[in-house]
Amino acid sequence: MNRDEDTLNNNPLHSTFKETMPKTLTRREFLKIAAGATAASGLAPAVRSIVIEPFVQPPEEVLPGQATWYASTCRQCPAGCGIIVRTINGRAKKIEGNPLHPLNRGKLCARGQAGLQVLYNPDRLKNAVRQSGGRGSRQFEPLYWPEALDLLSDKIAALSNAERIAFLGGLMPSHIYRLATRLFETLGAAPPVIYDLQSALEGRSAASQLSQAFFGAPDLPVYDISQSDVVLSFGANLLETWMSPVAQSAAYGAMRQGGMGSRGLFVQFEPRLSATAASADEWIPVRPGAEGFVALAIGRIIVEERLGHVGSHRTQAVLYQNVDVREMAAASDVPIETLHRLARAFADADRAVAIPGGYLAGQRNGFSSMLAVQALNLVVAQVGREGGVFLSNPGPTAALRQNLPVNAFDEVIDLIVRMKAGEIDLLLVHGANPMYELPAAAGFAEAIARVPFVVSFSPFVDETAVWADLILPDHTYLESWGYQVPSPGADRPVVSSQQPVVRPLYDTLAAADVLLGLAARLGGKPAEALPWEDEASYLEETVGELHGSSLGAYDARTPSGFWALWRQYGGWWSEKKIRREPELTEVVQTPLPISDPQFEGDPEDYPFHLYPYSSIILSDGRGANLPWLQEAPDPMTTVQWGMWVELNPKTASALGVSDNDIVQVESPYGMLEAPVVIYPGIRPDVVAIPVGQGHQDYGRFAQAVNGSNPLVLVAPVTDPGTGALAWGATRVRLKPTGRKQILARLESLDGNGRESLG
Amino acid sequence: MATDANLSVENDRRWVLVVDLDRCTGCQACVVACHAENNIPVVGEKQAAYGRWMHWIIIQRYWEGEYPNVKARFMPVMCQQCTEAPCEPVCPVFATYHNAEGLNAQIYNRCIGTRFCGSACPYKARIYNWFQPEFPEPLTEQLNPDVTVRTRGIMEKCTFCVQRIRRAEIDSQAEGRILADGEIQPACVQTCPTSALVFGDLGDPDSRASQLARSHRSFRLLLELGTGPGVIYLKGGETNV
Amino acid sequence: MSEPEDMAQETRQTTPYDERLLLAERTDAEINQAVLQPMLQTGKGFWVLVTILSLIVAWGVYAWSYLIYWGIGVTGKNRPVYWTLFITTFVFWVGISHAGTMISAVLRLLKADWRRPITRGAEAMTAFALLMAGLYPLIHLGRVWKFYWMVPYPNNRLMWPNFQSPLMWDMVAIFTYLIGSSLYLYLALIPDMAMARDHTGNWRFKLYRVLALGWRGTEGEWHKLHRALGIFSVAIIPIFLSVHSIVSWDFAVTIQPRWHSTIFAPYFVIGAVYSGLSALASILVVVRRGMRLQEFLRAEHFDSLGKLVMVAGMAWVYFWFAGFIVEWYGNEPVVRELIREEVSGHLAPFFYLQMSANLIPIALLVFKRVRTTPALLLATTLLVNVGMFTERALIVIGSLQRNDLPFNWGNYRPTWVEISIVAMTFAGFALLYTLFSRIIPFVPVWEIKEGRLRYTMRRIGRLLVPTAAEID
Amino acid sequence: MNLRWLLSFVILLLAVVLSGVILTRAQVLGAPNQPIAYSHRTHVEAGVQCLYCHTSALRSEIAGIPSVQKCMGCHMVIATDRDAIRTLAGYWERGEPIPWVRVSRQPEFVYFNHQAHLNAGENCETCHGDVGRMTVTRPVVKMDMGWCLDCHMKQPENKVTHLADCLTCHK
Repeated sequence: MNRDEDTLNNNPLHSTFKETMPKTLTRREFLKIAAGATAASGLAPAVRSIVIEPFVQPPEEVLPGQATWYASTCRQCPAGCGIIVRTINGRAKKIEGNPLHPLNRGKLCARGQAGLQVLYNPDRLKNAVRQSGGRGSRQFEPLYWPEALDLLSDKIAALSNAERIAFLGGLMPSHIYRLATRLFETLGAAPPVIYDLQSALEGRSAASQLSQAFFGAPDLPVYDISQSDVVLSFGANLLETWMSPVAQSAAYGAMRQGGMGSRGLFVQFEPRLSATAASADEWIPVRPGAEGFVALAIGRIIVEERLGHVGSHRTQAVLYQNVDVREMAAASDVPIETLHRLARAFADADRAVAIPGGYLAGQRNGFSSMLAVQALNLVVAQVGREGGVFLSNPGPTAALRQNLPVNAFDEVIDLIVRMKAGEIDLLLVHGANPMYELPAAAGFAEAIARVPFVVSFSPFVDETAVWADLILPDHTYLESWGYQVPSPGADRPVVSSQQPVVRPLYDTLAAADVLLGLAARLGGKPAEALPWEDEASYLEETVGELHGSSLGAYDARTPSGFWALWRQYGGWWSEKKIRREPELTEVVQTPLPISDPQFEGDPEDYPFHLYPYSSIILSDGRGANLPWLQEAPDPMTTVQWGMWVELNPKTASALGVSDNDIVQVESPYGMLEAPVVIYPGIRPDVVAIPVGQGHQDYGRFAQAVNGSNPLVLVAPVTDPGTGALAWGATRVRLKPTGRKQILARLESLDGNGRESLG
Repeated sequence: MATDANLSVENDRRWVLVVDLDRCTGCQACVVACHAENNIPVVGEKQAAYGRWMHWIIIQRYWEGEYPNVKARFMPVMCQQCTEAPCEPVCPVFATYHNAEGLNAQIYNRCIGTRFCGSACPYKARIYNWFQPEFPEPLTEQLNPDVTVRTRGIMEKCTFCVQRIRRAEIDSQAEGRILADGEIQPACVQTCPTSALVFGDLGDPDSRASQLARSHRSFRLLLELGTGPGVIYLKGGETNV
Repeated sequence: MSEPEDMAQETRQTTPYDERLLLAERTDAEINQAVLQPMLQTGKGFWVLVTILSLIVAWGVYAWSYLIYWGIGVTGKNRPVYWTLFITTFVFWVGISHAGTMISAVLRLLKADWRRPITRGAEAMTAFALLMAGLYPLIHLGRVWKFYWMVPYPNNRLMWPNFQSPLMWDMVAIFTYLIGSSLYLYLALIPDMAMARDHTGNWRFKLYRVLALGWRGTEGEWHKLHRALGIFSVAIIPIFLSVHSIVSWDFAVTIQPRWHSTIFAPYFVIGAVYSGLSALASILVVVRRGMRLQEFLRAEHFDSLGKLVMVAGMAWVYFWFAGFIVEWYGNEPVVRELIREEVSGHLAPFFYLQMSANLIPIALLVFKRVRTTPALLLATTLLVNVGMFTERALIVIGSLQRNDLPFNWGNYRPTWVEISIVAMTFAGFALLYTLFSRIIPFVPVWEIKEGRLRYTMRRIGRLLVPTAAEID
Repeated sequence: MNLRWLLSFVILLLAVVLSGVILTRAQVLGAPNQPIAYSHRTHVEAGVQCLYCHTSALRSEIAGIPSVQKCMGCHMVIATDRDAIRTLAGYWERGEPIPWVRVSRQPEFVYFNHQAHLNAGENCETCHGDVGRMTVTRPVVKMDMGWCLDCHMKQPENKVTHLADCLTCHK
């Protein structure tokens, strides 16, 4: 669509815009004009000429000078909040939450606000490229898209058997996952493996296995924090990056000062005082891996002393059969009086909820701890009640219900083993950066070297794309189509829609169109399975099934009218609240398992627990190439552009280090160096390192940071209960190096955290 | 009081921002939203380490107590739009002054960069362009045309998103109606996930901001200095369970 | 005769009166030549000195253009330390400029005869110090090409500078003081220009003829000159007091801790006098040696000047203590933090340097030997100025590092740009002074002769006795 | 330095200053040359209203320039023989926007809103001069701060505080 630059003069980038206009001025014309101009200007005063180019055919929704807002979905993390984007003259200016969207009601987090820098990032790939100087050479030569697609379809056709192709994806948009699964089914290959660091750190696969065990459905639970009076959160940093932070933050705000005068109690159990614990009323520093014991103790106390008003707990007594409160208190390093006080508060509250968090899933005994915490909700009968636990609403129609499952870490290990064994000829990677996100000890680097042909869909040259032969850059999320059923969901069935808010900046191609193109080129069964000629028509058909449903907040007479409203509203949701009460399975009758946490590395020479946490700014490292996020300070340490090791003041003085001293952190699997941050809110035996920095590739902003990736230290062990990566189960030792590195902090160290001097 | 017929701005309108510290979780959404809305440049690690970062709103984190009963608290601090602003009389060229609606205006193309206002401000909420800000190539497409892109040598600060206030006032006057409470939302207020920030007119007693200002939890930062700050903080509540 | 002996030899056997006898034997013509000769011949040393100084100035100008091109960020300023070395040196130079008025105006009114050979040197120091100080309001501007908005020129945008701002008072005060002191310098120069006009040739003759404004030394001219100097001496005193008070109000009007105090105006003025007189003493010692003016600048002058510096020093200590005790005793949290920072924190070395460099000279200047031995006097007075520079640095940079919110504290590291620009102004001052001494006679000849008339020798019997006459 | 030299120096100086002033005024008020010789006069005489082409003046801050489609709306039939119309048709076939040259321009830090001015009862002639009678459009007045302020200060008393507030026009 053409653009009216009438407001261009008051926009500083007037000159930049002119290049993209396809106007070629041949050299001779230029000379003619220049000669004429100099002659003319000699006589008449040369009036400084600013050109205004009107539309040729003005689009009807654009009023020159006023902004046009387009609704879409935020893709900065898997939560899937609805956004509206302000565009002027075809340029995206500001992202805001979609006020109508039931999940985030017009609100947005820091990463969502920084989405524009993904679209306009200076380090984006401009077209399909092939790595000309061999893998890792970082020399790329551009390719035409038809040529690239032919190359890939020939590779697929040339496969000896279908098992030799693999698709490793991150938490990608649902519609690409559906197309990919359908394509791979028709090829006879295994379905895509979905795994990324964000889902590992928030324990997404463990949480869905927990729901399967408790409620018989793999959908993620939704914790109704806004209505509850007492919230016990075990390791869930729900106000930072865990599951759906914006919806949970809005609920937290309502719980605190929502109204009706009641102000909820919020207690956080974790070894490190995170930004969530900072907003909590109490932070209980539990020994790593022992959160489950605290839950068991509290449950036992409630059942034993018949606390609360829920009547007799005889039915749940069997759960806590072999639980000894004193032993549990000792194991978890939490005083018994605190356990009794919290149990009484939890039981007496009208509406209370206990939340099993991501950190629990990061331990070897993760599943048993999560079962114990979820059992607390049973004890106070809060499952399916206001202020308690609900289940996410699945997609309203069959096509939309096929939400992408998150594979556990052991399935990724199986894929790595097959790659090392040379059973994979073609690897496709979309929306994930395994070279950076998997523990180094998992051996993905050697595995990828053995795969003859690797294709990456990343719009940026990240660590994995550098080891790919062919990069088919996908549109960034503000330029592409799609839909997503948010999970954990909102208080009603929701499907967020996604539409391009600006014309694609470069010659990139949507991943869905690549898959459709491949299917067309391969012909036969794949072509029938994916008959659509482009992504938009595929989406229009999938979404069309929603047309005419009685629940919807809006409806249209014709399918194309519905398609237009679907894009304007930014999705489809039911008018009234429809909450899904979970039904309990029989797991309730068996005694809860009690298993001690094991850690890699014996305690003598590795005395500290490593706690790699996902920072609110960079989440799992995907935000590292956005300058706004790199410069936004970390809430707890106020460090910008940095990576650090957090030590308890006593541990630091024992080691003889203080702020900004570089210390060497070593685990049985790896070693890194980082400056120290003295952190009063962490257990003396725990060392915390934020995830997200230490990129060798991924653009100038990510590489500018002098930091390293803590996953170098993490042991590739899993929790036997769920197969998830036990990223919290590694022990490390520290050695001061005597060198210093000044971290860019917002606060002044001389002020040492005081609010005032009064 | 904002009910006079001739819709002029003569009434004693006083824009204020209410910050509920009980709701603030320190998530930095307001910091990034402010960067996006007001064309604030990024300065890189070396300059940020030397105290030359350019955030108009910062979340100050305070530690209290010793491990294990240690507590951390957040406090978002931005320009307080003081009624008795110490920065206004000291500017030699009238680049900053107090306008009729209670905003402490900072006129970017009038400022000559003496930085006297920065030294005089007790909240240190004024930010200086030490170098020429650069926006690597396609990032310039994101610049908001309603806000000047500042050059080097100019002082800048939170303006309560005056471009949004101005546009809403013109639109409401054009439609012949009175500005509704909550119609104007600066970028930080709009995006705050826990709704800790509320923007409103203190002159209108039934606006949400005025009601919150009357709460027993309200206090003002460094009130004892007599600057008359226009940002009203609400103390974190004590739990009643 | 080499310099240290002659001064000492003079003091040993002759009484103060005999010193005047020595000069008494000189005829007027000889005095004229004694003043003009050092001005006319410019030895190799002079040209070496001029080249070195102009190299430093050139380097400073390069640093300044580097600063204008890249922005204030090349200096060490940051948030919250917005004002650093430039404003400190600005206050220092305005301080130095106060000695001129002190000597020529105040002592003229007090009829202290020992000021006679010093007045022109002092007034020149005022003018040049003010020129250097005047550069800083431009150097520290973020957008120096828009400085003209501080000038109240009529424009159709109805935009005037803001006269509530102390920076505007600064601008007005410094311009008035610059104009006032250069006029004062010029007035006292006219007779000497006439004398120089009559004794020099070619280009100097043309220059002095214009500068002498046709002075012929008639009775009417002398009468008008004396009346003009009288009026000027009285008129410049309030300017002298107001300039440094206004410079102190740059800091006192804010509510920044340790700036916001009422003692600042007198404290800065006394500090200016103390620092200015010491600078004058140092310069006179150097110029006396460089231009061999031993005959005119004798021990008695340095003795009296040394006493005046000591008195000014004591007054400074009193005002400093008055400010410090109130702040320390008041025990306001931020001020207590700043004082603790100064006494035992990272500002301690500067604080103890400031205190020692300001107190030790006062003790030393009690001894006549120190006051009259050029080398010792030079060392003491330079030490005073080092102390006063650190004192101003502590006030400006030290206080800005702390404020009411500990989250916003900061610290400061100077960069080469700031140091080169400060060096430029010092070298610029020295350069102007050296060129001045080769164009304008350093010692005011007519005042010396007027002084001599007052002590004509009368013979009473066999005794030669000097008689004092009431001239003005 | 006799008198003759002095006098000639002064005259030369005066000449330079005067030509400088005239040149700048001319430069500001000069008529930029447009890609198509468009005449407002013929269109206004044919009865076309300002808002027909500059549609968004009432609803947005910028007045807007007519799209090529709007021009072709009439000139598909009317006066298709003129060479100006032929160049217009050329642009239309090539689907290229016409590179009009801006006549009255504000610096980048100024926020000017047509909607507010039209609502306040001003019409186009107040600032742009009688464009209806111009064959070659040219600015009639140097629209700088002094000129705008002069008009703002003459508004009714209750509006002046807002209109004289810097934030009204400075971004």
